[in-house]
Amino acid sequence: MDILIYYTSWLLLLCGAFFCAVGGLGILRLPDFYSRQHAAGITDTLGAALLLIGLILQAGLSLVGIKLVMILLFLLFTSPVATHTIAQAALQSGLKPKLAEKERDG
Amino acid sequence: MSDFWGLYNYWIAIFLMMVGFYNVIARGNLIKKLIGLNIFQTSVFLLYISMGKVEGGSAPIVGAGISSFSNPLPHVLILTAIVVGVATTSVGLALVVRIKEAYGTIEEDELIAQESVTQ
Amino acid sequence: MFVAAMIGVLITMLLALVRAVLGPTVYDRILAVNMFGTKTVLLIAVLGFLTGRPEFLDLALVYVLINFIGTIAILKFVHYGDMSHSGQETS
Amino acid sequence: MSNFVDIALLAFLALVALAVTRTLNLFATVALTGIYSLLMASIFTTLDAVDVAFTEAAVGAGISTVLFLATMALTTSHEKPHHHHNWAAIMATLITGSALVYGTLDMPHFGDPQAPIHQHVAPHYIEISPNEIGVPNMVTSVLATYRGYDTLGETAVIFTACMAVLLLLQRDRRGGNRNVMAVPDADQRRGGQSMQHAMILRVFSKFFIPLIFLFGLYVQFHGDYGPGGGFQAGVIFASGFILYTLVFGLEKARQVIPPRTLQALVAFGLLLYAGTGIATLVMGGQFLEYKALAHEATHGEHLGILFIELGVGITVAAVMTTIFFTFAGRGRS
Repeated sequence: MDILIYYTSWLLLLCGAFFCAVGGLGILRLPDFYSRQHAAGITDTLGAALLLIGLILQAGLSLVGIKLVMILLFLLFTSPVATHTIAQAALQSGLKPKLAEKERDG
Repeated sequence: MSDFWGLYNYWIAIFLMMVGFYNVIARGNLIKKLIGLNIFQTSVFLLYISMGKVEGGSAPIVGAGISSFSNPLPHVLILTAIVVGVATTSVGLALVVRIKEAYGTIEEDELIAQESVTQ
Repeated sequence: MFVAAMIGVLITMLLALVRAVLGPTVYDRILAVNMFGTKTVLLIAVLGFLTGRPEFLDLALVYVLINFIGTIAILKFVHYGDMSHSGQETS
Repeated sequence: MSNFVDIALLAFLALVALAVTRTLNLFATVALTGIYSLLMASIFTTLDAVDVAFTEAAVGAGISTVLFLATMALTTSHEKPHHHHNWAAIMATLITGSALVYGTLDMPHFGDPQAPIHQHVAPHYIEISPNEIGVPNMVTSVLATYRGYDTLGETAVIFTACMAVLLLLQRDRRGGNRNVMAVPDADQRRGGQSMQHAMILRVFSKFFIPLIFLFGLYVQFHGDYGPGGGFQAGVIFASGFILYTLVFGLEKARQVIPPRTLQALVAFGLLLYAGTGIATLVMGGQFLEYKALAHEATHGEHLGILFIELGVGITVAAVMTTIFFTFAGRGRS
């Protein structure tokens, strides 16, 4: 059982790191602000959650584990709210999403 | 080579200090000057904390099975310096606001031009 | 394995950093700063396990809180402050 | 590995500092300084300075960013572009920098346990203080006891800075009040334009802000056993008030905690600190010698640390909130 938990946390940590890096690549390479938000979303939710769950498995049921759960919960609340607010502000300020139609026309 | 990595932390601190220094002396915008001053200030923090680190040491909080600790003294000095630093920066920012209200600009050259006209 | 996770987080931090430097709009930068903050939280969490003293997670917790406040503050002043109505930077 | 992280983070830091210098848009600069201070805090963690990292994260990424933004809202967000390099400044920077680098060549290497800095008082703090004071966090015990005078001085400096900001920016209470009352709240004037309509943010903040305060209390009273203490807790409390102000507007925040109360708290914290010193004098010890506070030495130390950390926490929280209120209040009238 211990070995199973050990390797699961291994796998989760590696997956988390992978998704973080993919999101990082996305925020650099994607063409406009709104598509970059998707990339940021991956790192903030999937990447962070996998990494933290991996760490929680490592820590087990202890004060450290509980603090990690709290961090995960806080992250899962704050980052969508922050991202939503940024997107709303950007949209209201008149920043238009880049659409495929434009490319065909132009 | 060991010389390089052994002094790397200090060199980065000096680099940051010089970047801050350049911003303070070369830029005309008062807010940018204060940002430069902030960078300068944090570079000093970095230097102190780097000197307090002991190879193989741990954070200076007693824990089970830990015998080697980093030096707590620089931590104490810098901890208070950070909070004092932000308090004094806010005084600088307050002065910037007053200058803007009195002169209508926060660019150094325009301020000097206005001053020389009134004299 | 913590090393691998750490490298992943560091790479992400670097990429977010580049986006924050490049811009081009204010909102891109805010997004990058917010993402950078989240990655700092992960970095601190992993670092605790890497150095064998994971009990300092209070730090990561404070980063979550402050990062959120910082993002909201930048947004508030960019969007509702008395200047800069559009996202486009003029310089 | 921890060294490798340190090296990578320091390189990022240098990159950000350069970017800050090159950027002319001041909003972008402030966003970058936010990153700069998050990086700096991570580096402090890798260098074992957890308490310092705590403070830097809360102050640098939170309060400092907010204050710079508030100043920009009152002044300008663009720097005038310069078309020429200032060669005199570059030369001065290069010469000073090389002199300093030359100076480092004689310094003990990074992490060297034999360095002079680790020989003088540090061994006493590390080996004796946990038993002498009875507090596991050496930073807290040094801050509050061995360097108690110093910390009192720092608290007084923060107090003075707050007074200076109030003198510079606070509108005259009698004359200014009429103006503020006459002009409708800036948020209301803009109608639906304020952040008040951001429903998700508001609902979330209502449940999030109490958590911030709860965490602040934890940091305040857990400072003896883990990273934390008065300075950190004070800044976290102030961040909570700042978030409240950002989301619900200054008027509401002023109803929650009136400026007059805040200003009383600014003084009260400092008085509590100094008062603890007087109490030790009265009870037969020396100034800030906490042993005199109780029959048992470590018990007295605990009590003394509790009081002065509380004093520091109250002053720092009240000062930071007051400064923010003053900056935010300057804009509207």
